[in-house]
Amino acid sequence: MPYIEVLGQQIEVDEDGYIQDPSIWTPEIAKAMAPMEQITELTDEHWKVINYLRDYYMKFGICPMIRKLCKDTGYTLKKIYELFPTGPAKGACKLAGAPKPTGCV
Amino acid sequence: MPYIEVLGQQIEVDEDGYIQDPSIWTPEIAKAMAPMEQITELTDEHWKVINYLRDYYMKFGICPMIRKLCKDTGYTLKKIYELFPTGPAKGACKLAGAPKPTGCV
Amino acid sequence: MAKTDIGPPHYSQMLPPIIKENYGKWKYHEILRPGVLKHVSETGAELYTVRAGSPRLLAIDTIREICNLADKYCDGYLRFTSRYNIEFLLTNPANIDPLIEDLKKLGFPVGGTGPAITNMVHTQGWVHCHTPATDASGIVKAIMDELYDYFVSMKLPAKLRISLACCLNMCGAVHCSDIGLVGIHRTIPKIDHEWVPKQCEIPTVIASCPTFAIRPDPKRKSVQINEEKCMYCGNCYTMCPAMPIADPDNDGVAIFVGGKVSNARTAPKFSRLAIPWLPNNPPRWPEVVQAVKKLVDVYARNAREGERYGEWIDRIGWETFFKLAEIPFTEKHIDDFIFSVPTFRTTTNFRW
Amino acid sequence: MAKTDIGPPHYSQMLPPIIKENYGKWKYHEILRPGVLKHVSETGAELYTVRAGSPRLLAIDTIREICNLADKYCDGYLRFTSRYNIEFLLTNPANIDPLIEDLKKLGFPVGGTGPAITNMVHTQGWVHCHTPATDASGIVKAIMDELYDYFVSMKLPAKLRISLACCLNMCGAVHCSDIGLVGIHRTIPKIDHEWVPKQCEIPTVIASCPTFAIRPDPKRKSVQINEEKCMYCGNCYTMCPAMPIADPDNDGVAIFVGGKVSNARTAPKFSRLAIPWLPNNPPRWPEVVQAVKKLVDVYARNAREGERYGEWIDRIGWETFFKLAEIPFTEKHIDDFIFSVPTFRTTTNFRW
Amino acid sequence: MAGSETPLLNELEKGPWPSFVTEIKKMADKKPAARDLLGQLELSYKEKRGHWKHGGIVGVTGYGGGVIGRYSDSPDKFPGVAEFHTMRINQPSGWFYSTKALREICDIWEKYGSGLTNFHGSTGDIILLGAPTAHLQPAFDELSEHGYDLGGSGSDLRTPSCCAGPARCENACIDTLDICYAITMEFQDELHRPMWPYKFKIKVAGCANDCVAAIPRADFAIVGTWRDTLRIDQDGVREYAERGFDIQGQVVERCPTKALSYDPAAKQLSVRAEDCVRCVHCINKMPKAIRPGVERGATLLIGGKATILQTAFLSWVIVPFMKMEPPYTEVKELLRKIWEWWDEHGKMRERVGELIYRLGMRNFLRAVDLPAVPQMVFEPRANPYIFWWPEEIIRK
Amino acid sequence: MAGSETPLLNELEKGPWPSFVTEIKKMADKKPAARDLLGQLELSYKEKRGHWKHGGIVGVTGYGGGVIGRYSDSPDKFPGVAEFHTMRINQPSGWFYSTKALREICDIWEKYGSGLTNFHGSTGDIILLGAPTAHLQPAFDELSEHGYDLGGSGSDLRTPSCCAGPARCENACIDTLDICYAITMEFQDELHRPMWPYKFKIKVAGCANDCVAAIPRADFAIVGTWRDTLRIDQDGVREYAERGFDIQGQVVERCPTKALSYDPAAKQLSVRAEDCVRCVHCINKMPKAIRPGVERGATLLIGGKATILQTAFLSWVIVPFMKMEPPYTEVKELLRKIWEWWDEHGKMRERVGELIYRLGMRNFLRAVDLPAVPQMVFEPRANPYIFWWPEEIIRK
Ligand code: SRM
Ligand code: SRM
Ligand code: SRM
Ligand code: SRM
Ligand code: SF4
Ligand code: SF4
Ligand code: SF4
Ligand code: SF4
Ligand code: SF4
Ligand code: SF4
Ligand code: SF4
Ligand code: SF4
Repeated sequence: MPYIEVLGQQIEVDEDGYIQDPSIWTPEIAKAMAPMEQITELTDEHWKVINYLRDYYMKFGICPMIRKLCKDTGYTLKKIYELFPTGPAKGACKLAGAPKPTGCV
Repeated sequence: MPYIEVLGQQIEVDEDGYIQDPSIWTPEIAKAMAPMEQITELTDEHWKVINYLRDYYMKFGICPMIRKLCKDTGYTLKKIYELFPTGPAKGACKLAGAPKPTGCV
Repeated sequence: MAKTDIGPPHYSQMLPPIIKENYGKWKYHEILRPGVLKHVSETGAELYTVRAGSPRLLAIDTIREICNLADKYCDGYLRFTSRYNIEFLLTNPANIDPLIEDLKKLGFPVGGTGPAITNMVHTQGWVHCHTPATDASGIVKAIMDELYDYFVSMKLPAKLRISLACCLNMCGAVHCSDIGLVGIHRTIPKIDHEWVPKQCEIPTVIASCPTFAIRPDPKRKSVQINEEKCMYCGNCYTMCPAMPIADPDNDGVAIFVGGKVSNARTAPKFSRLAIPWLPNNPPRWPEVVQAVKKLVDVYARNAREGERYGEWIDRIGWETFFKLAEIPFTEKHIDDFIFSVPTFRTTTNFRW
Repeated sequence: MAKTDIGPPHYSQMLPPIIKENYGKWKYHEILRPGVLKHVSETGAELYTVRAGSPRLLAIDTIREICNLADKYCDGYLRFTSRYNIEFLLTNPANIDPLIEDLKKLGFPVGGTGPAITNMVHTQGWVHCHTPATDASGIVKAIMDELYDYFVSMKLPAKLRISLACCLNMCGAVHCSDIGLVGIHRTIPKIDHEWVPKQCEIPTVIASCPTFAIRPDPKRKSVQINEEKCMYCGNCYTMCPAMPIADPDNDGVAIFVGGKVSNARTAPKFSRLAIPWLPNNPPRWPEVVQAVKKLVDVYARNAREGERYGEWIDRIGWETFFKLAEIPFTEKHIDDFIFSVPTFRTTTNFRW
Repeated sequence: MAGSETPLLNELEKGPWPSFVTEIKKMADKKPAARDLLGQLELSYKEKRGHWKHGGIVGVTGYGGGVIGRYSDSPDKFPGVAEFHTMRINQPSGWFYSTKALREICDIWEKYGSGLTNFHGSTGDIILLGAPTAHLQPAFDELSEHGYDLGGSGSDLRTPSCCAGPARCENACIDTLDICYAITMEFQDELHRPMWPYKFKIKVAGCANDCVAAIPRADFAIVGTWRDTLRIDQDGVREYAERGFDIQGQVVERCPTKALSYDPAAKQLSVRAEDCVRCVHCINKMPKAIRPGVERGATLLIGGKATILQTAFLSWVIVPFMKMEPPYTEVKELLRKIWEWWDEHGKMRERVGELIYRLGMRNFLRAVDLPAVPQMVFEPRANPYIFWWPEEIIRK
Repeated sequence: MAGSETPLLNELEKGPWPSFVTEIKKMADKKPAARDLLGQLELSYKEKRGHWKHGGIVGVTGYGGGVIGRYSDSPDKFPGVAEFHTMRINQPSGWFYSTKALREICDIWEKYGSGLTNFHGSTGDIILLGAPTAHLQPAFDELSEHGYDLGGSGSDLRTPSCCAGPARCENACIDTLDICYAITMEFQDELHRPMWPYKFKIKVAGCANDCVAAIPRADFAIVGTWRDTLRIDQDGVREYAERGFDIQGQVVERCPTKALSYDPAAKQLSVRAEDCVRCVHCINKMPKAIRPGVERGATLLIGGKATILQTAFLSWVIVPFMKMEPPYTEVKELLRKIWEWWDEHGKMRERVGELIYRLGMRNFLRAVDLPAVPQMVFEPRANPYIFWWPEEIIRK
């Protein structure tokens, strides 16, 4: 199994780099993942998106649809891609520690 | 509004003799209604049906379907008509203080 | 106490001798003229039927008058049809004309056979029912007056069956009529939150809504209606007296066309929406009567011999029907209930 | 970094001069022989097309060989069809025979035009997808070998289009094919309760079930399946890796018939179930191949000229089809999903 | 009652069609119920709304159905219709009557009711319109004495009905009157004592013309048909031809399956038996020349109903052909199986057709022991959502 | 790779139809990915099940779709396909290619991928089968340099496709290639950055033959047609007649609306324009004699999709006729309105057709500003479940 190193701990991830167990997520994990998703530094804007996604996932057990994400964060999709160049599903959801998106590819 | 007399109290009923407010039902009301439904005396068998209906109504907010009534009380429909000559809807439900059956006539 | 479960009288008590003798032996029939049938048996026996229109709602005194005629001309036997008409059963053809004369005196028209309009199947309306969105007998009377001529003649392309139901319960089973009229509501039920908990079984009420528009209102031990989902069917009212739906200004009549019952040639068909709403305008519902008249006329003018209403529309297409009938097509004509999808046009094959 | 959002190359770069000159001016076409079309322009120009069958899965080396031929005979232009065939575009009719010769050498059959069987639309199967209930390319190869003769000739009553999808996602869109094959499962998903909570969005999984067979299992933070309601579509697996559904012994192929895409004459039609299940029997799926062969043959023998598969069945009725095709009719053929009701026969009009 | 009090209704006495207003007025002098019905109806016409209260549960001893309770919402204004219940009387098969029988009913209704009736209700019953609660039992007692019984209402078997059939029609392939009677008698208990999820209607039509609307209006439709070939009498054909009837245009070309062919020179008509779907169109058009075959029986269909809840259903073929001979054991047993399954699985107010839709035809067929045949469908399923029985699965 | 290692697959090299196994083998010597694909596939053939893991989220910078991630479930046994992602490349309109273009693609795929392709995927893309994660971005960079771009995947606009149309077909009533290109270019953002409830497919067919299966397979189908009368060239008719072609039997009698009539004596064909539904059957059969009319445009249909979730839908007519002229502003705006409504109301994984089914055509039409016309339906509603807008209600 692949893994990432976070504060000296090895966290299991799948081939695509998603953590295997969403419940163990910490902000540190997001930080450790950022470079893989072509993010040099996690700004407040990043955290706004990550925290929003995380909260939403914890509350509803699912990730929000993109339109909702944009509406609720106030960011355009363009902006999201600026923040997360690999996109909301691959970039943002991964950092927020949600399960890997399925279906519809 | 028509009414029936129970222990000196006047209980409001509709034209068909159903109590207007099912929540005020007492066994005395059933007793008072029995003669109107051609029942001379409420036996244990009667009470088994009445109590069953009453409990069911209180629990689920509806009256059970006839098949259920028969299955759960162990009485055949014939037996029910012997106990309540005016039938389960007109006789038994009325005595159990359930709302007047609707629809399907 | 009375005997129970004896069932109806055995039919054999009700059959005239000629029918008993030729039961199951009929060979063919002819329509001698509007309202007069002749059935010929393998035995050679001939039975004549005179069919008279009836308002269905009959006073016992009228029934006795009818019986008098049956005694006089039919050895005391008669029948009613599945569309409420009265059929006198004669063995002597010489009695046909005198019978028709007598019927005329009593005000009963003779007709309804062959390519004609026969009696309207209909329901109780304001005369006896608790859920109507319109009356039944009144509109029927007004329409049959207008279409009288089509009853006593046989000049339509084919049979044309009109039915009416006064609410969405559709007791008249208008759903397969050449022209079907249905009383409809257009406003949502008014919930009486005091009485709902007392008079109604909440789970039953919720389950009664075809569109899942009703949800519980636990605070009030009552229910709520999602306005956007309610299509005013009144089924919740059927289950719950505390949710009346009638609204004199907005109740009215929807008209459907093109249904049929018989399997002759084509399978039975549902009638389909032509006119979504016309107002209740008693006593004679002029808007409804005129609309029906127009629907009959456009068919009479355009259909080919032998073509039922729906078969005619099948041939020309609904596009053309709406044009010919001069009825505006609206989003209301497009189904939006469970089986909507199969009605959507999935082809570029259509007429302009 | 690469430029994004540039879109595909403009089509004009890909068109041979004769097409550019006659773009939108084609007047009519003829099929000269199986696989060879001639299009004539208003300008008088003539374009010849040679259509060659392709396995769709192509090695780049093969594509280069194809390019060589196109360079040699077609001034460096060619196209692919919506059913994966390769079309060589020629201006000089003298090149047709040599091209076909060369194609033969490379193993490419020429045909697929007119009243023939053309290439099978199909999907990934075990070659690349994660949800298949059967393979795609393998069955297609086996079937096309068997039906080869119908590809290189034009002797069927009409076009016959066969498609295959390896699971219920139906990427091949077989739902409107003359003969459609679909990989199906027959057992319910096996839930891995350890991984469901971690890998899957429970509400999404529940919503993914067409028959509402999935309910939450709050204790295990997982889900449960109501066995009686599950019809093995695999959609929950698409949404949730922890619910694998594949079962080598029970997965297999269902065959549907009578669909069509074109609006010619009749509206597009769905294909309908003929054979509920045949086993996966790689490498050559003999049961499936024989079944398809038989389905083609019974059509070839019985349909009238110009009649598509579904049009033929419309004429003779499904009753007769099942008889002629010698396929047992079972309760599985009767729809039981949302739009089942309109498929139930509501008339006594049927054949014995 | 003076016409001046019902100006709106009076409008409905005009025109050539017989008037229900006139009928009500006929009884108004003798019967306060009729008089007050007129008054209340006039009010409805004025206000454009009904004036009956919701519901009403009344009946006779030993029965759970057969009477429709009805109360005026303005009993003070219209005391004659304060209680105005309807009795449904089971009609004789085919709506045939002797005048004697009709007069008996009139006399009883004169005594206990409003004197107003419907001949008939749209399920087929004789409708006796309007009696007070106290009169129901005595009216029933007297009806019963004269050999009449109540029809169905509520969640029970509704009064079966049938077309004129062999009594007056050459098309009849089954004895509609006898079947209707036999079924009615067999299931008296089911008819009088509601015990099911909802109503269940049976109608019997002698042929595909379906003159009782069985397919659209009955949960269980019995429709006469034949298994062999229709019979053509070429002399009859010649007669139509010579009369100038357009056999080719009106018959041959309208045959839904193009099963007929006509040779105008020989004036001969022939049929390809395997293509005839017994729609009876040709028989309708040329009754003197064409007749049903001789091996007769019925097609059975299930599920017909009006629009509430899940839109209207037409009945669906479940038995393409069943012989219909007394005592009709096979069809009776089938009905029992159907009811058993429906009663066991049906939700409250779920018609049998809706239950089949919900649980799938396959479960229904298995429960009632019927084989699946292509005649049951217009077309097989288009979706791949195929269920498998556990025993069909390969287990290793 | 020695054939002896893949005995099952080798069976699929027999027979006359070109073999995909041969294709894979062709690359097996050069490409470990191809070699291990063969090995894993052989295993699948043995075990009768796939050997790919579920899912895979990979891609290129700036895009949310276009690459299908795929991992072997036995990477140890088959390291060459441990990562075996598919790139979807947007094909040129109508699948026309210069050999130059094709060779470029081959070269790039030789460099970065398995050397295996699909020409084409069933949505229409060029499918480049199998590359490791690390090669995706460089492959994309190089493709982009040569003028290629990724197609759609995920909840986005999928790669639009179209038939040969005016480039190679006399039936084309619209410029399918140009429309397809224009729409693809206009909506690059929607194509590359998934943002909707689910996928959305567009296909463009030049006429009713629908050679790209737009109606069954696209959420939005654009199908060419005409508004005036089809054009008959009587010389052409004569030619067919003289060749012995059965005009009456094969054409006139098969016209769905019986709009044609043929005079065999004069060898003249005529059409009743108001009855022609433009099914193009007669044109197909007699292309030399019959042609579409001249007032051309498209019929637009919505909602087509495969069977998941609510069974397959064929697309439904929403605009009977729209002129189709560059820059196709009207259709682009309509698309935007549709997406806006769908995106606002759609549930996760709800195709636009399913949403219309759920919320009703009336809400859809109102939202996208289209008038209801009878062309939208085969037949009007049969149920009386009619909704009213608040403004239609009489309030007193
Ligand atoms: C008396 C009655 C049966 C009964 O038991 O009461 C009856 C009697 C006959 N019907 Fe009927 N039908 C009767 C209701 C029906 C109904 C039911 C309904 O309308 O609700 C139908 C189905 C209507 C529909 O399809 O919508 C019906 C569809 C037919 C047909 C098929 C017509 C068609 O082509 O679709 C025929 C055949 C014909 O007339 O050519 C037919 C033929 C006949 C024949 C000719 C049968 C015969 O040989 O005796 C009878 C006289 C027909 C006439 O009126 O011209 N009968 N017939 C019913 C008279 C109703 C009335 O008062 O007008
Ligand atoms: C090349 C191609 C379009 C493309 O852009 O790639 C194409 C090209 C032509 N089609 Fe097509 N059709 C093509 C896929 C289709 C499809 C789509 C499919 O099969 O998935 C259909 C719908 C099929 C269906 O209905 O199920 C299709 C239904 C037709 C029809 C209608 C046939 C019918 O009667 O139902 C015609 C008319 C005809 O052949 O008479 C037609 C006619 C034609 C003509 C004659 C049009 C013309 O004048 O050029 C072309 C040659 C026909 C031939 O092969 O005999 N084309 N055609 C496709 C070739 C596929 C292949 O490789 O075999
Ligand atoms: C009297 C009659 C109409 C008439 O004037 O002829 C009638 C009258 C009523 N029907 Fe009916 N139905 C009558 C035949 C029908 C028919 C036609 C038929 O049987 O052929 C239908 C359509 C077929 C069907 O059963 O689906 C019919 C479908 C309904 C329904 C809707 C049932 C459904 O599943 O869609 C209801 C609603 C209910 O049961 O709650 C209903 C309910 C009612 C109620 C009891 C009103 C209610 O909401 O409780 C009506 C009582 C009216 C009254 O005060 O007298 N009635 N009802 C008919 C019975 C007379 C008789 O026994 O002969
Ligand atoms: C590659 C392709 C099949 C092929 O071999 O050609 C394909 C492959 C997949 N499709 Fe598809 N679909 C492909 C065309 C289709 C089509 C046909 C079409 O577009 O004309 C359909 C039917 C039409 C439709 O969209 O409804 C189709 C309906 C589906 C569905 C069901 C969608 C539905 O609403 O019913 C899914 C399931 C999903 O989205 O989760 C799906 C999902 C998939 C996935 C992504 C598997 C999944 O569960 O996530 C497959 C990836 C296979 C792989 O590993 O490469 N694919 N898919 C086609 C795309 C190639 C291309 O871009 O050109
Ligand atoms: S149609 Fe409605 S209003 Fe009329 S009688 Fe039936 S239930 Fe009553
Ligand atoms: S009227 Fe009908 S749709 Fe409206 S809430 Fe009541 S049951 Fe539902
Ligand atoms: S049909 Fe199913 S298994 Fe085949 S490619 Fe599509 S999603 Fe994959
Ligand atoms: S396989 Fe399909 S039907 Fe079965 S539980 Fe999963 S989603 Fe539901
Ligand atoms: S249904 Fe048939 S048998 Fe019965 S009356 Fe009508 S035509 Fe005669
Ligand atoms: S009964 Fe109907 S199907 Fe049979 S031959 Fe006569 S018209 Fe044709
Ligand atoms: S759809 Fe029409 S225009 Fe396009 S290729 Fe086919 S026949 Fe030609
Ligand atoms: S295009 Fe079709 S509908 Fe029009 S005339 Fe030709 S065959 Fe008939």
